[in-house]
Amino acid sequence: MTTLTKTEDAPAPTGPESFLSVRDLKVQFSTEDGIVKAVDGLSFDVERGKTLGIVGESGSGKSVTNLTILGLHNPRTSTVDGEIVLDGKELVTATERELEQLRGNKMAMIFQDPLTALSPFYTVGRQLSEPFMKHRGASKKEAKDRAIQLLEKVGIPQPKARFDDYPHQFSGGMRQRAMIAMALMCDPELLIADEPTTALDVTVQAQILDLLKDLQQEFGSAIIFITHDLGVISNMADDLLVMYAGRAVERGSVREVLGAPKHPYTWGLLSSMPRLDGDINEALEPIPGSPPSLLNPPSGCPFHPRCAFKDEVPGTLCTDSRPPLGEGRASACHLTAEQKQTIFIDKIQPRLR
Amino acid sequence: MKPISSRRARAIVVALAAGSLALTACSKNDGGDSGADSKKDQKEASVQSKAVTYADAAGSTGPAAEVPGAKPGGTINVYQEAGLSHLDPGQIYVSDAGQVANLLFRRLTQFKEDDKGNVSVVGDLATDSGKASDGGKTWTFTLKDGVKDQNGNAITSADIRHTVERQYAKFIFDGPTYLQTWLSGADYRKALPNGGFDGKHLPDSVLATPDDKTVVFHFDTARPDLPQTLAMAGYAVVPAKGDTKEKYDKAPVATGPYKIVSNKVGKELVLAKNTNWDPKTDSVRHQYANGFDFQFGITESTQTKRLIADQGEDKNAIQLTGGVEATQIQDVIGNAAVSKRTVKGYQPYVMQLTFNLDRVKDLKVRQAITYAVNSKSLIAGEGGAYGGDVAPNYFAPTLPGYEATYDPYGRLKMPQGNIAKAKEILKGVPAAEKKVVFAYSNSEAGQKRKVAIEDALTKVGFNVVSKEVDSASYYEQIGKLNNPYDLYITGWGQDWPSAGTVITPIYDGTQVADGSSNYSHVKDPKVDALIKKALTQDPTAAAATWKEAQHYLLEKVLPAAPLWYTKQFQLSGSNIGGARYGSVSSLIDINRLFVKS
Amino acid sequence: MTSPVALDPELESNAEPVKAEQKLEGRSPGQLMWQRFKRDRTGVVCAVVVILYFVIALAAPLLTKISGTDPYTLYGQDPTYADKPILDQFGLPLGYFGGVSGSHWFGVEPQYGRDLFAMLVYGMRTSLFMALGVTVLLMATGVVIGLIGGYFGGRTDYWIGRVTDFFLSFPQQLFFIAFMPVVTAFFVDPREATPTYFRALAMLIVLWLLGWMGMARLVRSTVLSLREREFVEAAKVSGASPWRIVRKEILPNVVTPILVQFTYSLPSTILTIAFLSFAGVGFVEPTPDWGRLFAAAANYTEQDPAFLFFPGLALVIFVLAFNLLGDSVRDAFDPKSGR
Amino acid sequence: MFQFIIRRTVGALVTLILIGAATFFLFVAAPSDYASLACGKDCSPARLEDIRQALGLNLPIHQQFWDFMSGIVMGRDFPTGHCSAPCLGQSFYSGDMVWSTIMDRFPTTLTLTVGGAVVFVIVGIGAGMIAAYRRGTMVDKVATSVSMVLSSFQIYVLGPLVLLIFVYSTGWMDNPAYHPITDDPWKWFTGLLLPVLVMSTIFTAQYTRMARSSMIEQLAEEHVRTARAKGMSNRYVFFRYAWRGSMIPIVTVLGIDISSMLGGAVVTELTFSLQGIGRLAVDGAVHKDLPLTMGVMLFGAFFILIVNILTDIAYAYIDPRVRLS
Repeated sequence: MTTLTKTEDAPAPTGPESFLSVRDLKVQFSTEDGIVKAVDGLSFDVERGKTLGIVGESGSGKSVTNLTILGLHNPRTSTVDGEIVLDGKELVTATERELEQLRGNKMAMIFQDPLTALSPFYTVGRQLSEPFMKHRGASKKEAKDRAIQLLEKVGIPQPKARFDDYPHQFSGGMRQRAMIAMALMCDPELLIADEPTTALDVTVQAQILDLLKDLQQEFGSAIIFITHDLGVISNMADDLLVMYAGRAVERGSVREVLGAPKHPYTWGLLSSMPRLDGDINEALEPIPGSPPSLLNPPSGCPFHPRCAFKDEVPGTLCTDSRPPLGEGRASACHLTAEQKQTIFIDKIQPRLR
Repeated sequence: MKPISSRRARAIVVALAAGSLALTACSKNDGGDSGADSKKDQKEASVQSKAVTYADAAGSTGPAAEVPGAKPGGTINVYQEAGLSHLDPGQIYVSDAGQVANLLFRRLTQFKEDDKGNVSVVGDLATDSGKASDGGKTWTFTLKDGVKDQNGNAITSADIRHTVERQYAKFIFDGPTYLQTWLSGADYRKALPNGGFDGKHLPDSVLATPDDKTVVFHFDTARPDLPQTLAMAGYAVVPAKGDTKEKYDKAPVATGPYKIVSNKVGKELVLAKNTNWDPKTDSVRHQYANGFDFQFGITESTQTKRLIADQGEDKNAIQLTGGVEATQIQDVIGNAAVSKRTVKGYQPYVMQLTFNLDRVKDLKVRQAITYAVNSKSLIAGEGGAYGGDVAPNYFAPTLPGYEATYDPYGRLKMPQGNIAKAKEILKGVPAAEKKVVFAYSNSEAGQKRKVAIEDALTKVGFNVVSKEVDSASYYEQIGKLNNPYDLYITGWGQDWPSAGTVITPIYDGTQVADGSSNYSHVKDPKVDALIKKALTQDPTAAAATWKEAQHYLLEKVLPAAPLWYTKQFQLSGSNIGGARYGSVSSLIDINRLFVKS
Repeated sequence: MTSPVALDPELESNAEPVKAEQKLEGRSPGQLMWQRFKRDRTGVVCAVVVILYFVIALAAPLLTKISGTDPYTLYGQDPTYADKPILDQFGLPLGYFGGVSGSHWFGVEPQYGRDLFAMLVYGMRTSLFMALGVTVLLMATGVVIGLIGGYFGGRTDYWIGRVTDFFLSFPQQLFFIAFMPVVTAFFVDPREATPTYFRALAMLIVLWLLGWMGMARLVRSTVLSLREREFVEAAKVSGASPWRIVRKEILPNVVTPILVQFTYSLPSTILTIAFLSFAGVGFVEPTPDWGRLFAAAANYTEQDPAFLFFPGLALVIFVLAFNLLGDSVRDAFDPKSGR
Repeated sequence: MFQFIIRRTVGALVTLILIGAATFFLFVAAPSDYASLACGKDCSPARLEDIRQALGLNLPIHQQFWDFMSGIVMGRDFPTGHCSAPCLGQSFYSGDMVWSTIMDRFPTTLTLTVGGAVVFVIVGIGAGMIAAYRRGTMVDKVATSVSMVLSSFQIYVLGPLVLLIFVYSTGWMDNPAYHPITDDPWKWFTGLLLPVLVMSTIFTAQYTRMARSSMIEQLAEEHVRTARAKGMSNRYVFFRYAWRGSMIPIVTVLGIDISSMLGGAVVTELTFSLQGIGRLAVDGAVHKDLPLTMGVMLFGAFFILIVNILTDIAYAYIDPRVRLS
């Protein structure tokens, strides 16, 4: 089972080395209107061969976290502190040259919008072969064969012919598959998929998810799967991290978090999902309000303005202090464990059936 | 934490750079003496205006007197802005092609200048300046021996006949028409439509060639000026054999000391020595330099800068018809070494403000304007003291019969205009007549003159309406009889040093027609009579008649207000020897140049 | 724990963040742009400089009253000034730095002796407003034609392209020189002076007719790529009329190149007008014209540098201020470019 | 692609003929013609008629136009000789065949254009790229401010200044002039070095600014970030991915500038007393020389049309999405 360590306050004890460990990551952007705290103290770990799902509304810092892991943030306008260790190699302080060696080689990323992610100026084949030739020193011929082999693996018909086509000659699904093929060219040990299926229809979505699972089996790579679609994450991920306002608010295995969520925000997410077997005219219950401004996040627990159970907590605890996230299976909320259980069973679960 | 806005830093850097644009020349200009006083110039000019004498055989036999210190060899560069429009002598009328014609072509007669500036007409191909008989109606010329063209063929009287007759053909349209109209009347082309190419020739009663060496011209009235007319470039000899008609304009046959090596019109013209030219037969020209290299398209401003700098190739360079650019005159005068290499003198042109007598009928209005005009500001536009001098009357300093002090309207005393006198004259004049339409050429120089004229006349009470006229066709527009304008600036220069080529074309009442040069449309019987009388007299006698005509015109008729005499001021490289101002061509005398080292 | 950053004064107190947030998000793109532009000090300074130029141009008569000179009198040649000579024999100004003195603040013009300060101020009035008028017309025509050509594509784009080609390769110099005399002869009585407003109008039409192509091609190439983008597709799908799409979707995205082109072409129009005056088809001599002042001074770079210094410096400062303003406006407008 | 070229060439030919017609009738509409100019001062109607007759100006206008345009294709006969296929008539003023005059002057203009283009493309766009690449650093500030100052200068101020420094007062270099490259490449290079540098200085400023802003826009594109995510080095991403996207606006303006320069840079030629196509156009207008003006106009228009077609093809080459409509 996964051994997820420590809360963000206590210094990080060096437990058995996990493949990727992120400790107290803080990412801030300076803009005209002030300092945006996109990621505000985030910690998590990922093991080889495992998939970590990250869920959260847009603006919760999901994508920024992963861009920071790859070191793709814009150093001029953003400042990063905290620690990211990938297979023993510290990334935040790594030099640009070192990061270049790792990107596309040891760690790769699949972007969300296939339309704009691929360069319109070069053929798909060429964009695929580039990383392979650079990292593996392969010749053009070898790179081409490898690319065609991967295009076939990701399910693109007549890969030899499509090798020389341009991205705009591909459909949305095909382009996403090409993106995946590109990421896998060098058998990366860490694969970050940033909402890879959002832009696709359901049938293609399923194929892509199966493909990722098969590839994980074959290469044993760790996957970070970012999405806001709970349905997708439920059969894809091993562990789950729920993020809100730049921090993790709940952590645990998929079955635990989806089965027995402990955080009001997770309850809200689950109840706002339509049920296949649900009654048609029964209204969904979306979470009131909108995601907090990261310019000056709400005091105390960032979710308290939208939390329906704030009054169950004595005094002004929710608005004053920020609840810490415990070890392993935990949720950052001032409600006691019993309150969390009873509220879930009495109020939330009936609606989820 | 944010770097200071990059734009602010950039703005400071930029402002500093712009500040440095302030050029530092702050020296005080206290207007030192320019060394040009019009008194001295006028005295020099008086030499130019002595009557032209006709030399006999002695003056016509070569070789020409050696130029002191002259050495053979070297190539002379010639800078010119506009390309030459023609090289066929028959088509040459303007001064730039005229200068080149002096090097390339010989003619029956030629002007000769001695060091003191006295001008005489000598025989060039002819043994002398021609013998007149039958009361000046018949002129006989005999050809010298040993005169050949560049291909070595001797020049015979048949060539002279061909040169005259080809002027009647259609393809010759740009050259002078004096000789043809004198021989066969106004529409002379009808007398010989094919210009003698089809074997038909002028009758012996007009032009006779009894033998290879003699040519006889017959006119209906006396033509005392014929020797001077035949000295024009337009009448240079065109050998019958080498005449390629239209194509001749590109590659003419040379008879003078130099011949054409290559000719790219508007770009470059290269001349080399003509071995078949015999110095003993030519009393005017020299053949010192090995060749001339004409470079066209060089603006007057660049010519001046290069010649002042006198670097490399520019040491052996001269200006063809360009002068020192007006704005740089001070740089030339201020530097003694540079001003030593200049030649200056009066051009034959007199600029005057011509009245359209069909519209400006009231003499008082014309007199008021003549008093009011500000010659000083007009001359400032031409480059100040070296650009021109105030003109008190119609005769240029280079014209025989020029009177420096004849100044009926007090122009010399008050060059910037006598406002009080002008206002006084205008007292009784009704307002309607005070509105005048002034036409000006739409070029940079024309616009400058407009400012000066408008400023002067408005001060005196005139309502000046200025109309711009396309500069290229300015003379054609104001030459129309029914042109809508009252005043316009015109300039006229003599074709050869005789008042006949000034008074006749501009003030002869019989010649008032569309396109004629009588721009003021003056039709005065007294003037016409004087002109007819003077044309038949020989030069010295005619001078008195021309003087009487000018006085009558200036005081009684006042068809135009005299403004200024134009002056030529040219610069040449330090390595050019024998540079002297040629009073006939009113440019540098191109026949005496040599390369010093 | 994280005290709200004191942004706006009203946020001073620890007010209810929800309300504060509302306030922040409520701004329209226009207000956002103005907010960002206000903060860019160099942009503001340049805007002030440019406005100052236009104010000086308007207040020309007032300024010359103060300096006691006018752009028309030939001080050097005027008999009434005979006692106080201004020019030497060669027509160059006496005294220091081109004749700068108490009565002539910027010195005098060589050969005529007209007051340079008055000519510059009046010249600015003619040139600036004329150039402004022409450039606005150019921009409007260029943008409309560029948009139509770029957006509708196909046949319309082909024909518009050919028309643009025709005007691009049109012999502009020849047209200027030939057009003016023909029009003057047609409209103005040969014995009357051609009024200045007539010249200005004729020039406006000529410059407008022969100037819009550059802008049209630039806008067309930008719109060509915009047309492929999804948000235009979305607008089409939602049933918006082509005009609404062009106005609401495409135009805001094309405003940046338009603005940048505007700040480049205003100064160059000033110099084109000067060229016209030189060719004799623009403003005629006594009308002061800033561009011609600058161009005429070029001949005197060595003899009388001051004559070039004042109009030249004024033009350089104007061009710099205008370009910097263009940069600031572009950055303020273009959210993506950032600093 | 082939079909596109055919259609555009036909379009270009039609435009060329229209330009010819426009120039011709504009010229004839002007108040005076060559005859009245050449006729000079004492211009009697008979003499005017002779000149018109000699130059064929007395033929009806449409006949003159037809003779001229057909001459381009089939060649034409003149009293002075036959004028072979691309015959643009015989110049009234110089009497030379317009085509040979243009060909004689074209190398100067070509050298100025190519030389200038090489400088302002390399220096201009290069500086712009580097300024974008090192955005916000001192390099960026210096490049932008220098380009700002230079763009406000004019040739007729910069030219005389440069000449004064390098030629007249110091004599380091001799007067700018065109020497055929075949004769002496070094003389050809030094001869036109000054005019090329002065002319390109002003263009360089424009291209630096444009390259910088267009490059900054491209660097914000998503696909550039993907390329970096693949581990490509910054330099590789910069010159492979971002550079291509930024070329489209640059190519558009480059096309317009080059074609106008090939039509002759009048101001540069006047300032440096060079004999290029620009001066021919001025001479044509000043001397009312109809064939010369027509020849120069058509020659200039020809380049503008060709370059426009090439620009559109360049679009398709740079951005595969652009299909040649």
